[in-house]
Amino acid sequence: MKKYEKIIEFILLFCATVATLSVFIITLFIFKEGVPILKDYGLMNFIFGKTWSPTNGYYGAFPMIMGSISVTLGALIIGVPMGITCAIFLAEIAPKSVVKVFKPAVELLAGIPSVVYGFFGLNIFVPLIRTHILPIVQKINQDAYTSGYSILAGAVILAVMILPTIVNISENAIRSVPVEYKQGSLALGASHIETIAKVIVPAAKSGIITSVVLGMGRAVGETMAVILITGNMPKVPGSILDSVSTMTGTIAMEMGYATPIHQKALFATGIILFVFIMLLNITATVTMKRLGAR
Amino acid sequence: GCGSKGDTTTEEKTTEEALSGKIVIAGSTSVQPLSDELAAAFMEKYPKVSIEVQGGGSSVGVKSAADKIADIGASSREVKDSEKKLGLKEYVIAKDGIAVVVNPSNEVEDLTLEQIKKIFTGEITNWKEVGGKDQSITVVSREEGSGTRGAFIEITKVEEKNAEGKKVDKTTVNALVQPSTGAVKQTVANTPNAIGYISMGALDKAVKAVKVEGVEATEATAKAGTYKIARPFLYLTNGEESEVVKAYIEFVLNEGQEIVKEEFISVK
Amino acid sequence: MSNFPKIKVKNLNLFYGDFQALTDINMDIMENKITALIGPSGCGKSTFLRTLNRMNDLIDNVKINGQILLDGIDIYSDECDLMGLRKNVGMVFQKPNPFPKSIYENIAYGPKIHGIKQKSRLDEIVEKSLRGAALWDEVKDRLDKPALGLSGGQQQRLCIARCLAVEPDIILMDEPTSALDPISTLKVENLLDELKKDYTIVIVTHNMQQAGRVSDYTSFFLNGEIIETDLTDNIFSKPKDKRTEDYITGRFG
Amino acid sequence: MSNFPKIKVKNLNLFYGDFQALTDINMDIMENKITALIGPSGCGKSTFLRTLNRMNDLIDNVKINGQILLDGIDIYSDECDLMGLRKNVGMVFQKPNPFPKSIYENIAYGPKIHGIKQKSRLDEIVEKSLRGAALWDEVKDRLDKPALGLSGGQQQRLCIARCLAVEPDIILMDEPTSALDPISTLKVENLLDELKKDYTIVIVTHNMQQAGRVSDYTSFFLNGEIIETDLTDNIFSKPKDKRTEDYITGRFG
Amino acid sequence: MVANTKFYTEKLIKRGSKRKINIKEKIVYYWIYLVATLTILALLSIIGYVLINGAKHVNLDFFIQEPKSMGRKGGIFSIIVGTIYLTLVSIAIATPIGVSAAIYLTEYAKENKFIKIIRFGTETLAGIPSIIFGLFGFVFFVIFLGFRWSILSGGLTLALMILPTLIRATEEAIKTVPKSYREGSLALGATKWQTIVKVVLPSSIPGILTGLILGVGRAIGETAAVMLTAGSSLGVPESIMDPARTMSVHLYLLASEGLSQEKTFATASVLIILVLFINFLANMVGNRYMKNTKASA
Ligand SMILES: Nc1ncnc2c1ncn2[C@@H]1O[C@H](COP(=O)(O)OP(=O)(O)OP(=O)(O)O)[C@@H](O)[C@H]1O
Ligand SMILES: Nc1ncnc2c1ncn2[C@@H]1O[C@H](COP(=O)(O)OP(=O)(O)OP(=O)(O)O)[C@@H](O)[C@H]1O
Ligand SMILES: [Mg+2]
Ligand SMILES: [Mg+2]
Ligand SMILES: O=P([O-])([O-])[O-]
Repeated sequence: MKKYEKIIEFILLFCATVATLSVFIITLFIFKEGVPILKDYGLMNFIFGKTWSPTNGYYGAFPMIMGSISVTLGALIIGVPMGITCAIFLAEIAPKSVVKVFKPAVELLAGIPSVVYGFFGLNIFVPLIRTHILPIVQKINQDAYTSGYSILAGAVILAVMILPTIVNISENAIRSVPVEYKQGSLALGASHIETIAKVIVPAAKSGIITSVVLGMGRAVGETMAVILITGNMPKVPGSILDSVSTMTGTIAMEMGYATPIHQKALFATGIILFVFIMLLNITATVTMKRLGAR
Repeated sequence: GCGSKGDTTTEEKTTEEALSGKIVIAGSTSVQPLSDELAAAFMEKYPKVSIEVQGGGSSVGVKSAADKIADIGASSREVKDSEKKLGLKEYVIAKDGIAVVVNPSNEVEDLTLEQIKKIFTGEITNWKEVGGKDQSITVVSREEGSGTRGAFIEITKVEEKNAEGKKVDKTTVNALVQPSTGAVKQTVANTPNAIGYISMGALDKAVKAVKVEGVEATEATAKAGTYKIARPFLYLTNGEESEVVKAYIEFVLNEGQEIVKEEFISVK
Repeated sequence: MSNFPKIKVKNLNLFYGDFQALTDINMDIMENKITALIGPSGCGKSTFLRTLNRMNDLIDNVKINGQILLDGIDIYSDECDLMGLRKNVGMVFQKPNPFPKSIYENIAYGPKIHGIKQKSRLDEIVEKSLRGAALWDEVKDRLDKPALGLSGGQQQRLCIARCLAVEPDIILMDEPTSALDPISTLKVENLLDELKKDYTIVIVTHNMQQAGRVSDYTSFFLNGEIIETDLTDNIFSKPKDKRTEDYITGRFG
Repeated sequence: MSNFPKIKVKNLNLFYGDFQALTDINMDIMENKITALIGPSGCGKSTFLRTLNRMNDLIDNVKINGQILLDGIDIYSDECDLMGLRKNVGMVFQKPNPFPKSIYENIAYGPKIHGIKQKSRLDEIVEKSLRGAALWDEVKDRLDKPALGLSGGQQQRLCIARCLAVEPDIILMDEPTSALDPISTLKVENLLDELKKDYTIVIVTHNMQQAGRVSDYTSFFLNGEIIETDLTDNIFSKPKDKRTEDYITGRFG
Repeated sequence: MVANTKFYTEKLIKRGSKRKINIKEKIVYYWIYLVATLTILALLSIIGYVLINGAKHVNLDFFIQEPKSMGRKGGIFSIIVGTIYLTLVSIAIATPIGVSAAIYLTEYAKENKFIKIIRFGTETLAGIPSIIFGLFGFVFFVIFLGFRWSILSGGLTLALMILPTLIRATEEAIKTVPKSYREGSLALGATKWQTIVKVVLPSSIPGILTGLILGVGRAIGETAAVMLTAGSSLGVPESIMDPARTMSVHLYLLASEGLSQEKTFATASVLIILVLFINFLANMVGNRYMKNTKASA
């Protein structure tokens, strides 16, 4: 009896280890493949090199790093205010009947595969930017030009993609703020909006930050939707109407190439991405701990 | 007549049914439509054979054949010197021109090789410099490792030797990059000022092929050699070929050339 | 000071959906006195208290009819400004509920909301309010520390100070000491005695002794009705109603 | 029936980490009697009860020393089979905790665990156990209905039946009626009287009257120690220790 | 004095004394409603745009015909088969491992360094972008282990991806099972494992199912990692070693190559309807779950 319980416990432990082990194997693999080129080519040259042209022997990932950052930042600038506002709306303002419709709708948005967004962006936003937004910009800046495949298009679509993550988690955070805080504020004669802005949202900030970090992770990691709409131009962008290539997009497009060194460069890009995400997660955990401690 | 015909079919069927197996073809997205048709024809003839065709780009074709993750690698360019040592067996299955395409709304009809080179290296950035409207040019290129790109930059001299004698790809960084023949066509079709290059076999009404040095882009001109931008389609295999693969390549090089002729240049 | 009714409640009825929680309440609340509300659990004490600053507005499907006149103005009429009302009628809750901010920010919150921005003015208010709540000496050296670090009794006095900071006329307290230990309770009770010089106070309590100790008037609630309201001494020594007597002597509840 | 000690506890000490929850417990528990454990909250009654079927094993960093002899075998020694022990020493908890299964499945759960598969045998056990717990007549027509649909008192008797189904010698009960209404409590108390014919019962209770009504022996716990154990009648009429008297007459706790 | 107070109160609580703030607040309310409306509109426009353009091309033939000429013609039969096949394989790999890991973490693990590492591992796994999984799967499963582009390679890669979701959902579900159930079972002499199998797991099945459904959603939605590991060929896969193309990959290729607008919209429509269906399923399971826990509380 005791023996078979032990065996079962061992099997369970083994399964738990597999999940962890795979992280280590993945990390190991990526690093094993990517580190040599970072060494040979120079970490700084790789990160800050402005030319990505593997056939010519240039492995400067800076344009892609900037591409990923700019698209993600754009998505956050659009998505975070919208998402938090929606979360406030759902948790504090909307009547129950509206919440009943709104919430499943947002959840649905979260479930739609990213390619569908990419397809939508390609068909609607890329031409829209070329035909409607460009002329407006050209009124201010004569030389402005865009094919429509741009940071802006990518940012809008990524914003829609991260919206559900931000809305759902922030809403939960806001809902879990003790009702006593709200009562305390209202009883002092504060209005509902003042109470939300000065008491409820600050009390929910660690959850809200988590939602933003998770959304950010999703935006940085998105691949195919971005390939479809940002134009994949390996050049450091100068404006939001410029085309960019992202780290994920470049890996997906150029993976499986014959020259070993090129492939290694893609792994090195993977390392950058990996470290990026890890830093993001760690920052989030640390901030949360700090906020939680207070 | 009738009876004997019936007999031969059944007889043929028995030998055809004997052949079975699976082939995975991967690589060039220019070769992909052709492989697709060839495979369909082959599978019709040998119902027990299944052939899976997928894209990726020519370099993927070379690599997947070398890694043996595909039975046949497809390439739309010559195998590079650096790839020769992989020891792949090469079969030229067709020849194809590369059409330089613009949006149908574009008035430009004809470009010289020099102009094409300058457009793709970023020296010419406005259509008015080559006789079109005063509009910026949106250059659409292929990803690194594409066979079409490799052949195109070589023929148009976008690729130049530098001081050390090393070949350098001078494609402008202001080019949009798309990962397949289809994607380039789609982008050019949707972007009014765009110019790109695609396999001639993939041409259709969505885009307009310009004349190069006054020569129209057709199979005939490419075969005749008057249309300058052309390259071979290759199938690559690694090591001992299986029965089916042998049969398929045999088919492609003979009967299959009828299909090749429809859109591409036959090697027969 | 006076025997003037600060609040007049007339024929008040309150429904939670179909359930009638208050029936025909009529009551005068005297200025600068402490009025205690007593009664068994669920009789509607909290509900009634919360009608006085319209905190019940937060709850879905509450229906109210009748009148509550504060200095002659019906607080449920259109002419009443809800925020102004709540500023004027402060509230202290059963469980101390300081905001997760510093002690200073907790007190300054109300005044800021009501438009005071000047730092020196705020400092003044914070000190005055904390002194008023008999907390100043205990916290003056750590005003920038989180309020949640205070003990339960200190937190409750902080909430009272927070309430004083917006200068209300009336303070409502819903079992303000039930979450506190005996020593903290004593401190809060002593404070009440101080406060009634300047404020009109209504306090809900489960603790009969407390009601006897601190209040001038006591109102006995049962099943959503007021059985009787009288001077506290009268209620405890010679209640008019049999049910009041039963409750006070511990025969039910 | 007899005055034979079923369980002998010798010099038992129990620590939760550094905190000593039980100190030097010595006690005999008589066969086919009801022993009540009383004492103020936190004195270690539950902790002690749970040492008897080793439910404390579930808690991290519990340290135990001393001996508990059940029919002469030390239940903390290696020769004791834990599952067998728990089968033999049944337990009923404060809050009724039927599984979210049917009534039938709840009772059959234990026998199945212990290897009985035959349907007819199970049917028999279910009926016998439910009759034993005085619940049969109330549920016999709805054995396949969810147990969570029963009233609190019925659920508690179901838990007793579930415990009887594995045929223990001893039944431990931790405040088994504290979550029940007076009528259900009465039913369970009557049941106890029935059960003691066949089982040795140890019951923790907060309710002095209950201890007086149902138990043969009573043990008074204070701060993790046993102050005294005696016949219930003696404890309630002439306690030897001053502290016991104080507790029983309500002077503390 | 009396009159004075009255006047003061009147000023305070009479309406209109705070006009300015009211206007500011109104603007904030409008802003919030506007953003909420915009969000809903964004959702409706995306779904509407796809369904309006696509639904008319979705018919029985679309489901039962195989795609022809690279997807320009025909239907998506082989793609549906590929999607189902790949999803099932990934679930079949991930479920036993994920559920076991979750059981271990909730029921057996004591908080020590080793457990902390395991937790850190699963949490990190959740944050890794899918392209990294793709990269890994391609080099490890496809090339190194020689599984080639196949449902097996894709399934293993996806399994790694959905593992964290599954572990977390299962852990949550197991944690909500009241301790009293476990005590009840153990007190009857059941072993720990018997208690887990007969009492704990049955009560957490809806939660586990919710996690699984989420995993399925992720498997169906993933593109990059699937393309790199399961390939993108159009044939009907017959075994686990065959390559396959999933709906998301198909949609990506159709959209990027502009092969046929009609088929692209139709495929996107089917995908959205599938997601709608999965959400509906998750909600249903979730609701039943709520009921179960309520009844037991
Ligand atoms: N939000 C609500 N919805 C529906 N019924 C409610 C609500 N709040 C209170 N009630 C009901 O109204 C009645 C009065 O409740 P109230 O909280 O005023 O009682 P109380 O006298 O304050 O009791 P306690 O001493 O327990 O605080 C109770 O029956 C209660 O169940
Ligand atoms: N798991 C635990 N870890 C640490 N200390 C514990 C634990 N369980 C109980 N204690 C402590 O052990 C002491 C005895 O607890 P126990 O539950 O046995 O008391 P009790 O007499 O049953 O009280 P009650 O009548 O309230 O149920 C208490 O001080 C309690 O705080
Ligand atoms: Mg109350
Ligand atoms: Mg206890
Ligand atoms: O896809 P390619 O033919 O350009 O390699």
